[in-house]
Amino acid sequence: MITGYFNYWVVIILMMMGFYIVISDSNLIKKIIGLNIFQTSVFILFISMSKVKGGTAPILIAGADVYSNPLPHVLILTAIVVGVSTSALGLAIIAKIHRAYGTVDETIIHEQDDLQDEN
Amino acid sequence: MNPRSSLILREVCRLVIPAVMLFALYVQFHGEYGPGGGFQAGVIFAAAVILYALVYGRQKAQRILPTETVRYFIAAGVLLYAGVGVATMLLGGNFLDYNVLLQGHQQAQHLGIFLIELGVGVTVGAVMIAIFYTLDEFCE
Amino acid sequence: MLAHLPALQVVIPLISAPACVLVTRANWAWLLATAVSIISFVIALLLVHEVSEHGVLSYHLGGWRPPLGIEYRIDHLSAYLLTIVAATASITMIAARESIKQEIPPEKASLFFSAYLLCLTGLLGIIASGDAFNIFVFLEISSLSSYVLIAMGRDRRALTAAYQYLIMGTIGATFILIGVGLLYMLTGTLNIQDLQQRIPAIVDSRTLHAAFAFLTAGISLKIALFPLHLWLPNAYAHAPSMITVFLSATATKVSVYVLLRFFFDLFPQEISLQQFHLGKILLPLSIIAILTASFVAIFQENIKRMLAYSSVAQIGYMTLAIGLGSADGTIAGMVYLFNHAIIKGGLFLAMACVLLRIGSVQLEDFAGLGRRMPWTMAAVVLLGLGLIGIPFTAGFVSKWYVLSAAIEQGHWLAAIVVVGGSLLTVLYIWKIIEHAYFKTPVSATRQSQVILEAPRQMLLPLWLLVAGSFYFGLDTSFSLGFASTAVQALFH
Amino acid sequence: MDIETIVNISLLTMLALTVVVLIRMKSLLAIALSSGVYSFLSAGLFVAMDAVDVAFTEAAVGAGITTILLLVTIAITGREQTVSKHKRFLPIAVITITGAALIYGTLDMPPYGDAKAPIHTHVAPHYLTQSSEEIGIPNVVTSVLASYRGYDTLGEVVVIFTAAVGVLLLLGNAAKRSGRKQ
Repeated sequence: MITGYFNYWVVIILMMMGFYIVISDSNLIKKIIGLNIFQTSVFILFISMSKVKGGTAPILIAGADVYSNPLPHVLILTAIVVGVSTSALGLAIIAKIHRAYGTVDETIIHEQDDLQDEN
Repeated sequence: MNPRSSLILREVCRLVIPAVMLFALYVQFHGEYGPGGGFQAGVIFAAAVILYALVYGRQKAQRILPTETVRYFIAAGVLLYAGVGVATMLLGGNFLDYNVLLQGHQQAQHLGIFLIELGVGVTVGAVMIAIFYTLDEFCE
Repeated sequence: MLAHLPALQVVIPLISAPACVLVTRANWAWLLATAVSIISFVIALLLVHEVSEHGVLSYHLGGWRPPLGIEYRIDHLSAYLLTIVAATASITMIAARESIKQEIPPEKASLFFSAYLLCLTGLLGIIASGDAFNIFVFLEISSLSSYVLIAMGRDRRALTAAYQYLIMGTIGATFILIGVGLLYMLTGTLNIQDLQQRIPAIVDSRTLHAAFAFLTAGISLKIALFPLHLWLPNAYAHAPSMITVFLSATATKVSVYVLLRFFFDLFPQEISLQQFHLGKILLPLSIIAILTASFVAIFQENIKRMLAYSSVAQIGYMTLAIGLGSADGTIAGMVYLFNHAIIKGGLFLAMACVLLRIGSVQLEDFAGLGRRMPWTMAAVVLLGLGLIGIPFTAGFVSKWYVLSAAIEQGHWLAAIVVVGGSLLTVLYIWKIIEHAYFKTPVSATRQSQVILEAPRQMLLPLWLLVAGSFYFGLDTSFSLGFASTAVQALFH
Repeated sequence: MDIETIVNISLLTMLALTVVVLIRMKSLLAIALSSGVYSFLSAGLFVAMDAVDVAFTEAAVGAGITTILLLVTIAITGREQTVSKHKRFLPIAVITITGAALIYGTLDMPPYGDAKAPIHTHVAPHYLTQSSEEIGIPNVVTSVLASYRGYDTLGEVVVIFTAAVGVLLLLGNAAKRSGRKQ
């Protein structure tokens, strides 16, 4: 029982640590890094479920008859691409924010916006 | 030219970059048998170009592979992929049903997969290069 | 070619997006985007016809039968939503030229319209798809492109709004991905019809409960359901005007559709409602959303922001209707979605007209606009009546059905909130009318400024929406009739 | 304990350590590099779990491209992280609830590596047993990716295309482009 779920539990802890960075840190770049960690950990969750004990990679060869499940691999390949696209876009927005505000810290940005409202 | 890169680094890269590009081609066309495919190939090819740009300076990379060209490739890959789908429709199959492309269904599948993997590779490589160019230009 | 309609619905905008990047002239890019939007609308109407004649259409992408391959599945519900999205897209694009010319530099126009086409592709793809993972992929296409489109707003706050939306949206999408992954883990399939067959057997699994929870949280983020709505007001307020028109009428609506597709179809609706108590989650949140967001809207000085808060409240009405858990409630929610797309799309289009002519949508700058932009302001008044829910408008029809569904369920609190929310709506709409018609500009520069009425290219689509708001207040054969058939199919 | 389990556990431990270190670090440069390390380690884990294609991609994208993009962005915005953490309580509450929901969800999951789990008995066996006849190539991941679920992959290409359009639209030096054309 414990060994059966150990993988999943560690992965969940990793996911939550990434998620924590996203929602707690005020630095915009670090949030993106947190998002990466969160998503990569979700990928590990998917790949964990595809594994079959004693199986091999799903490339058909003579002599092997137990293969791990290829479908989660395909899904995660797509998800990795989605992840890097999101990061690239997020970073581009950050670069522009830096030019407009001179900072990449959420708290300072909010202060600047509030100041502008008062004037 | 990037002044920070030393002579040795440039000479090493002169050897490494073509090798990486060859590897990209191998990955592109070997995906049916081993791990890899268009996506990985595109990324590796882009990595080679980015490495070149880092060592020799972006302007020099852009003289060989101009931004405009990259932009065409970005669109071309998607159009090739979707174009295969349109072709299968015109040949009487469903969207992306490769079986109508050729007589034997395995050959047809091979052709379809080859073409769409090529589309993936072209777009992914071009996109990575374009994003790098743009970010680096913005940096100045 | 008719057999390929489900694929063409999505593939045509998909192909035109890269094609648009290659177009160099701003006007041609606009023309391409407009033409594609109208073609999509025509295809959506053909699909409505096909579905009414032949029932559910299933299209096997790649020629592989589901669940091996990906299936496009057009039933009444998807045809209904496709029509709404494609119609909004057409009207937005027809009206968009002047406004976008002013807000987007011409050399960026082709990329901008390409991003718009991608967003349209994503939204249509979500609706057409019958595969849970494919929905995730197209959700990301529409989300990524909307982050870009929002970031193109003129104010620097558009950037922070887009960033905030990107973070929240990605969290939402990742939650949906986790949910879909858990479902796959339990059943071995991603096809929605196949999942529907397999879920009743595993209804006691704790993993299924977790999947349900993650899907609920993820979709709620995308819908902007209270308290996960924080991204929406800034995004709508600072996006380029025409993008606000487009997104307000489509993006959250499609998310509401995803909610229905997942919880009334993928999960059989009796399981969602009885085992997982979806109604008990949705109802209180919706009630709070309607009351607080309407209340906050009253105090907004930026009218686009006011209308954005109003959208949060209006989304509350839809989820409230769905949360009632009856077929009648869900039908009411769908009618509400349809009518609100017309009314709110129209109101934001009027704001685009105002922004085009006076460069501001601050309340104080509305002073005297009633005389200077008579057609635009008259449209605001008439659409405002619809938003409030005055009889003979489409807004009345939708509120009426939500109200009667609430009463039918004996849910008196919900009924009171529906009426109370309308009273709050009167307050903020009145603020606009008061400024436009009963105040004179304070600053001398505004007083002497020559303000032209909006161009005809924008007024015509605007008044088309006004006409729609009244037409669908009287003739409900499509909005109500088609929605009923759609929902009845879900409730068997 | 077999070798597979040992590899798994050590990689997972290293992953966890990397994140813990990363959360406490202040220098953005070091954080970006550690996130690259994280990706690289997960790529190793993917190999251990038979997902060679995924590992390849994760190494190229997560450890390679993403890290380069992060470094370029940091070059634009400046290296040091400004120290101002305000929120603590709410984020911890959120991740505790989310994590608890997931742990609860694991309780009825098929155990790790179980060959009788539903995902190994429905749909996937068809790919493994029939693809050599229906498609005719040995890499089943490629078969599924490029043919059975080829439409998802088209979507994936469109996603990355969207990212490019977005970056060009946001940062592209449009003035220079049109200037060159005239």
